[in-house]
Amino acid sequence: MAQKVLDVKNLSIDFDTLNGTVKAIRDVSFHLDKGETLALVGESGSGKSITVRTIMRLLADNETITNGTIDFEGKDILKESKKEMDKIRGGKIAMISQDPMTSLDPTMNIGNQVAEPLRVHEGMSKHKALEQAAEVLEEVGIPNARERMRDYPHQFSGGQRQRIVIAMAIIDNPDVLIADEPTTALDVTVQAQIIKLLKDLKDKIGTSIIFITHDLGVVANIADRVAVMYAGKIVEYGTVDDIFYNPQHPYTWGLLDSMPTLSMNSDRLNTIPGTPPNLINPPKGDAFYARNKYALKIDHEKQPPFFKVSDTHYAATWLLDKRAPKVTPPESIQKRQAEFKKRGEADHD
Amino acid sequence: LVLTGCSSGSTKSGSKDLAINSKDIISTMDSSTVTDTIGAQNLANTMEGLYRYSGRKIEPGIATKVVTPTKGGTQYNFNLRNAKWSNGDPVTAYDFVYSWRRIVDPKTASQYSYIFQGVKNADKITNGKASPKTLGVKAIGPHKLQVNLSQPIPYFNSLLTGASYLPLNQKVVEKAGSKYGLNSKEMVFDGPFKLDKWQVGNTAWTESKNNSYWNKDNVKLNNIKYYVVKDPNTGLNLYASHVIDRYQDLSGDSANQLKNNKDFSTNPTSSTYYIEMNEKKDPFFKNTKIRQAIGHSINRQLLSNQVLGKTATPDASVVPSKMTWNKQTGTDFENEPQSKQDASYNDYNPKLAKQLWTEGLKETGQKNLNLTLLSDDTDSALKQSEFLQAELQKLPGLKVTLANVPFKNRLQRSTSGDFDMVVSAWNADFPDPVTFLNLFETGGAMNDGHWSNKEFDNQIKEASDKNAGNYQARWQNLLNAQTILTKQEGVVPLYQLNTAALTRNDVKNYNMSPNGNYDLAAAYKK
Amino acid sequence: MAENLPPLEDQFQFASDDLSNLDTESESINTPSLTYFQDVKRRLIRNKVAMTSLILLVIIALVAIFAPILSPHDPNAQNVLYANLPPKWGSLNIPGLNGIHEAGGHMVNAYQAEHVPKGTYYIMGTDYLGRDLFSRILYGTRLSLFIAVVATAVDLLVGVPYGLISGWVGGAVDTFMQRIVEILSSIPNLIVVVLLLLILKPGITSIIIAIAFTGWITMSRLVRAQTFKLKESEYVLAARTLGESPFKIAMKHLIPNLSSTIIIQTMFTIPSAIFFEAFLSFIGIGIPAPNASLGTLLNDGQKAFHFLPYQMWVPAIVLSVIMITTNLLGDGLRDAFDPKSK
Amino acid sequence: MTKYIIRRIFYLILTLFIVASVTFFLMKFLPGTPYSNQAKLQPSQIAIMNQKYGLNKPLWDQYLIYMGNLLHGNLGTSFQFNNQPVTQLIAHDIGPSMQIGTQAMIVGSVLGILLGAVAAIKKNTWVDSGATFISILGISIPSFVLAVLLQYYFGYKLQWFPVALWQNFSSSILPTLALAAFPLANVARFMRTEMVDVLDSDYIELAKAKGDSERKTITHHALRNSLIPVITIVGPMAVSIMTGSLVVENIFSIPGIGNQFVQSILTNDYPTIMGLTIFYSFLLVVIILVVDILYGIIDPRIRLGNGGKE
Amino acid sequence: MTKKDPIVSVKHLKQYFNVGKPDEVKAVDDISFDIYPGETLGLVGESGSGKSTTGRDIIRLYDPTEGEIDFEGKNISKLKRKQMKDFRSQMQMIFQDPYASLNPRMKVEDIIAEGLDINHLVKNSDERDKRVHELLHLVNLNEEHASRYPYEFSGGQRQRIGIARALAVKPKFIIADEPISALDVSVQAQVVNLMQDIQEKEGLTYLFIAHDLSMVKYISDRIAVMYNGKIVEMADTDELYNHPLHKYTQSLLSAVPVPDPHSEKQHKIIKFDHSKPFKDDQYLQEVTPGHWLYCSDEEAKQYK
Ligand SMILES: Nc1ncnc2c1ncn2[C@@H]1O[C@H](COP(=O)(O)OP(=O)(O)OP(=O)(O)O)[C@@H](O)[C@H]1O
Ligand SMILES: Nc1ncnc2c1ncn2[C@@H]1O[C@H](COP(=O)(O)OP(=O)(O)OP(=O)(O)O)[C@@H](O)[C@H]1O
Ligand SMILES: [Mg+2]
Ligand SMILES: [Mg+2]
Repeated sequence: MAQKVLDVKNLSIDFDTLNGTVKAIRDVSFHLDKGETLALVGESGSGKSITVRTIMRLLADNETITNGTIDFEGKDILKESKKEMDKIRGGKIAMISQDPMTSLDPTMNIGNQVAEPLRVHEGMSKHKALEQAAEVLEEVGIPNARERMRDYPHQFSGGQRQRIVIAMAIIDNPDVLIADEPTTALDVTVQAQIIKLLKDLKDKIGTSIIFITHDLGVVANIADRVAVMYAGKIVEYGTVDDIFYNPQHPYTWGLLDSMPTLSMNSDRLNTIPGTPPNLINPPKGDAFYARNKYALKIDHEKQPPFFKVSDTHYAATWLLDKRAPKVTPPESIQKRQAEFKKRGEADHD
Repeated sequence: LVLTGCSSGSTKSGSKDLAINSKDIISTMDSSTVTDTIGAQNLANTMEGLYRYSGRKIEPGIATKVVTPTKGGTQYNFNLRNAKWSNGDPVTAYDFVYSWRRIVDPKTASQYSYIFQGVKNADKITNGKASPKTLGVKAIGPHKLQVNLSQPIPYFNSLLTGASYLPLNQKVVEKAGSKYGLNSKEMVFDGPFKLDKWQVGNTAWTESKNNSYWNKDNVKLNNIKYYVVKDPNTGLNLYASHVIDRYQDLSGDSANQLKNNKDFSTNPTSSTYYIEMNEKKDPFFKNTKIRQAIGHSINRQLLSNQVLGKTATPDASVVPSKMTWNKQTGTDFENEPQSKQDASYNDYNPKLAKQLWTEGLKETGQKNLNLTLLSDDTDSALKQSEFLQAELQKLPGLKVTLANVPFKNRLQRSTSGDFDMVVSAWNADFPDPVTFLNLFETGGAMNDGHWSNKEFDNQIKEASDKNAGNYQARWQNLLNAQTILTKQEGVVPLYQLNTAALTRNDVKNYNMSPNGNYDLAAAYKK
Repeated sequence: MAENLPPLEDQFQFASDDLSNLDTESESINTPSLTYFQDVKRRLIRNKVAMTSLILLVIIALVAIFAPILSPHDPNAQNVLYANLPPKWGSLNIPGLNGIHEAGGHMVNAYQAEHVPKGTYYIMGTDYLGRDLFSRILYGTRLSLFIAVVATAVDLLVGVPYGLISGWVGGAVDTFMQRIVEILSSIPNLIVVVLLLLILKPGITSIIIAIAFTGWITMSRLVRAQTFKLKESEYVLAARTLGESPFKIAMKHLIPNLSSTIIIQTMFTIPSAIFFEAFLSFIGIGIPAPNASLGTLLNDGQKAFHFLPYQMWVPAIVLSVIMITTNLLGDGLRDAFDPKSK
Repeated sequence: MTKYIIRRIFYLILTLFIVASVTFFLMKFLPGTPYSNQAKLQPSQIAIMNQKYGLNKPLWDQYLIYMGNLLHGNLGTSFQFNNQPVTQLIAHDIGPSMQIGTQAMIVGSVLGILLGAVAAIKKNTWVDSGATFISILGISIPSFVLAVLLQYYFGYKLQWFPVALWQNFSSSILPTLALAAFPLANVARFMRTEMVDVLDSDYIELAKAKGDSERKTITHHALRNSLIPVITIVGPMAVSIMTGSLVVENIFSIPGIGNQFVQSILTNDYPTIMGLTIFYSFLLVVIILVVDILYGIIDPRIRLGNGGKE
Repeated sequence: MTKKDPIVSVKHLKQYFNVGKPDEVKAVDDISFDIYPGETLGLVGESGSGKSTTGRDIIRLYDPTEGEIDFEGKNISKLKRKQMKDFRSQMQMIFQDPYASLNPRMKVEDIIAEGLDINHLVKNSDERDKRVHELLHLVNLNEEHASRYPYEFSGGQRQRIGIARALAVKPKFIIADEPISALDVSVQAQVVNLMQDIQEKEGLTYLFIAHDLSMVKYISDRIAVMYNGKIVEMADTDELYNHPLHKYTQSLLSAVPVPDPHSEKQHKIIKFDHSKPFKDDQYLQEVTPGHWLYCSDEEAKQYK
């Protein structure tokens, strides 16, 4: 079995707000294997960013971790000292954030920004760090990197800035790379380049990646495994094939369904009706209950546990309970399954 | 505030250094153009003219003795002693001639050139009608100086103690050109002290003992340190912290609080304050009753003692006391029975004041008056204005608006007639009542209220020509003039100014001369 | 936990056939419909600190407005014999408020020393002319508050529109307007003031005009900078596509979003104006005596600080209280204008 | 960039030209003459004076002469202080004013920045409230009151610093503090607002994610970015503080320009007023230019962006 | 779809910024196209290619540097502010950023009613309320939302408010500038469905600007591809997807990720050479009926 680099267990996070306590993350557990890419998908506000930021220990002022552990290299990140944490951040765990336009310090030239992790973590001399920064910048595809090191962020295009952010993240060969919607602000051609870049990097330095995105196309491309989040919980996780071809949770169905594809040709998009629940008073039962066409009465009362679908695939929905009525997934999902099966059989042949 | 006690400050008893405050900076040390008391004081410290005051007495300076005039009081012949400038040059009669010609020369534009009025041709020269060379002063060799007057000037000796009559070293002055008097490097001194490293604008300066001074053996201090202090709190704090030995610009408030302190003293100055009423702008002021009403409506006692905290002495006439004493009887001009009688014209009598006022208004056909009272903008002037405003407004139908402006501005407005009433002050140019009285001659340059009285003019005129040589007759002329001025309320006298000072008890002999300067050559520390 | 549940079979029924179980509850609200400004008011009222400040300020303002009724003495009535009496609160024997102060190194009962009749006392003492300091403070506060109001009005009526126009129109107009500002601010205030006061008489009108000349410049600068940012914002663009007139855009979109900038700057304008007036009085061109403002009282008090510290402390404290309350109210207002704060 | 600076310098000269012209003509509206005691001067003396100062020429000629002299850096001669060239006058008195002004600005800005930064970092804690309180006090206590208090307590009572007078560096401490209060308060409030925004930004988060310690994040990234808007308010404030505060200078007996300025205006000393105004304006426009260039140095977007902000 | 007179006709539109300065940008460089009543024209292209600028020019947020914009046959490119009043209510815009496009200090009802007030479309406050409620319902919100502030809404809800605001004035033509790119997938679908429903109901015409080609494909009748300030290709949706002619279009289409792991694993992206995108003799011309391509005459012959 693959080696776990990161193991998040029973993570719960609250936010203190003027309106009450937002229970943003509720008992989230997952792990990351060495060299794999885990995609986190889910509704906006479902807690994806909070989860990964907690791995980086980047906490908001009003944030409290009420429960859980995050094991990294056998130690609980949440219990590390500040100093230790500074060492981990940017060194062993690095992050790429969503908006390339605002993620770079506008007043510092990019050479210094990219070199900073080396200076901090390796205590490298400025000269040497810059030298290496130039190499990495070239690696991520900044043309004339050496000359452009002295330029400032605003002199680069969005795609280039995102590459710079990536260069900064990988310069110290991190064990874990966290990418929070790294391509959302980019156009498709640039997005494709960035994804390719990340994949190449993964192959080269063997980094494990947590990748957050809304774009299921990107997930399909980059992910080895996928975790689907909804309202502060993971509702389903499995390999990318599990999730795309054999999804079990109605939310996953909805998610997959609402995405138009270039090949699809229906009149209307499918949507998930309603809005996510208010996390100040999260529902007692399944948080998806109110929006779920297939909701069972028990969903209202009791949170579903994870049901095992296969060794790699788990889903938290009462529909998987033996006692539940048999439900046929929506047509489009069935189509996917069928296609997958066909392909699988074809592979067998 | 505990003013004595710890002496952690910089001034020590028994030292020969004296540190005192100055109200303002020295704006020039050029004796020809100096106009203010600060410049005058510092010139007195560093320069020596023909005479100097020692106490009340005029003593010879560069002149070998105090001269009695000849030719009916119009010619003075001085013998000069062997004195030296601080650069070693001898002080000669030529230096006096040069200096005096310079001051009357219109090119110098000296505001004090008028003080030479009476010296032969002075007026003509200043008016550009004669060459400065024609001035009635002549060097007969380096050590003999002859002065010719166009008419006798009874107080000429005391004039000679003033800054305008100081000698100037022509070489030095001409070398410095227009910058003369603006820094000590380009100056020479023949007085008890000399300025060190001073430049105009400095807010602190030191005068050290002048070893070239002819009478240096009688100078007891080594250094005088001046610090410009404008804020009264600061002055007190500096005094209490022993940074200065004397703080001589106590405000009325502080004086009031400190009046029982053993370091406290007051000293009358030859300055009086009075209200001028603009008869030109406001013809109703020509009415004597209206002026008298004002004179009677002010409680001078309260003003001097409470509002000004004893930095003033009530005075009912414009001539200050302790300035002139009758040569023969020794009686203070202000203590003459006639002067004392004059005071009654200014009794505080609100009832009478109201009555006179109402009558005056009726006579002039006025009903309600809204007048501005112009005055300086210093703290004490402000307080005093507010007090006067309240007093005057007790007169029925009178509303007083205050205009407190800076000194120079006040002078300007006074001169241009831009006021209804103005609190003016006069400081003796020389210790003689006439310096106050002739201000109010018809057409007098400083007669801003344009009060005019023939009888008064006559008395002044007699004093300066017919009786110029007759001491007693002149004395009487002056007394009469004062009586007319006071009775008629040509101006409304208010008070004579005192300085209120804190002086450390080891400072001795720190005395003011009748010309308004302190005689620091005589001061010392025990 | 399972024990508490009803029979399981029931539980594993569909909750509904279609989407009728859609819970719209989370979208419903029960707040009453109020306008934005009503909301601002409501939020302000909920802010205790701001409300306390507001109440204090209103009290101060009322007291100032009704100074003629409330002041125990005529503020300009002199009683020179009772000059410089320290505060005394009736027969209370609290140090500092019992009419006893230090003079010449001793504690002196000033009231006794001056033979003030038994029933007469001044709760804030008297000044150098024996005028009741309390009454003068009341009147002075009135004047200073008035000047503060004027300065604020100038800021709001000149500074804000100027900055808005300059920022909104941009281009050559902006360059031109900024040059004017540059020149105006390059001429020392004092010169402008003196020149003005030479034409006008010292007094409130002149002070107002003096403030009007230069008081608004900082505000206009800040507003301009913000306007540059806001005018590119999408909601302003949206308003433009709807055909909203620039004036309405300014009123509806820019000003509410500029409010925090405006409020913060106003908080600076108020004390500056009060001190500006004090400075003018100091150099003799402000409020003519015997009228007082907090600034002039402070200035007079400062001079007597050595012996009569109360003469400075009293106006200083009043001024500080006004300042602190306006600032706290300002902070409260800023929050109240922001719908996000609750 | 060079082009930008050249254009700015052109504007600077234009502004100065306008200011000089405006003041020149305004000055002529001042009633009265510069000779305080005219009554004592004879007409011949006045004529000579007028000639000496060129006051007998037509206004337009006077203007041209003045502007001509100005080009040569000649500000004329003071009326009030006999024969003193205005340049020398300013040179003599500006030193102390500049010194305490600069010190006050440095102290005020540095402490203000620190206070504001700390308040922002500890947002919504008692530290923040304390900082707010200090800055409110800073703007609500005028410098002259502060000066009196500082002098009394730290000068006289505790004897930590000289009571007054201008003698050595320690003499400048109390006046510096008295003047620093206002910029301190002002800067602190601006700084706090900015810093709160900056600390919320993505790049700060990313800096932390890079492993920068909290201190480094703040010193390397947050401070610099928060400073940009603060600089704009510091510039003009510096000018007004450096050109002297009459009251504080009086209280501490500092030979500064503040007194000079007021005096010159009140005594119709045209050349001095003109000189000081031009000097002040010059300082102001130069400081604004410096601020803008500084702006560019701190914020590269402006330096290299659209040729400078307008 | 029958060819009618275009509702919007853009002719040789140019929009340059900072003209004459070293940083001159030719954001839109001589583009022409028509939009027909009732259709949805999708506008795609790389970031910075001038899509938003085109939209803003049409709705006259900018003054075009050159060229003509006809709206219902009337040239509106030179109108002054006052004259634009009439057409303001006929043309509307939906903005990209649901957070930045709503004034945070206005209530939803006031945001929606802004256009009503400006154009005096309602007589009194009752009518105003009624209309606001109608519009809220139209975008699947309810009356209770009227008195809330934008920050209280999720991104999708905000975007719907933005749509309601645009619809309030009953426009005929709506420019939607990336109305969904800031939303998450399920919400995107809601908004797109909503836009389509309304289009049917009200007979609207859309100019739909977006990055997301799958969504554009889904919603658009025709698609125009922009690159570097120019339209490089324009055709009916299916035609464009099935037969992309321009290298850039091909590259763009190939870069769209497919939510299917298997096909994604084999995903090949066609590279586009950005160094020399245009030649002098190229221009936008109709190579096959309805299919426009930026090319030279010779190249055009190949396709005919
Ligand atoms: N500082 C905070 N205070 C209060 N609530 C917060 C705070 N930060 C996040 N939340 C809440 O936590 C929840 C999770 O937020 P998070 O940013 O992790 O969502 P997300 O899944 O990353 O969404 P998106 O896809 O939009 O980025 C949200 O409901 C958000 O409102
Ligand atoms: N006001 C402006 N001043 C100067 N340049 C501008 C301005 N507005 C846009 N630009 C420039 O014009 C070009 C086109 O911008 P536009 O916003 O139209 O692109 P876009 O295709 O909408 O891009 P995106 O997909 O990122 O929204 C860009 O290079 C942009 O930097
Ligand atoms: Mg997120
Ligand atoms: Mg765009």
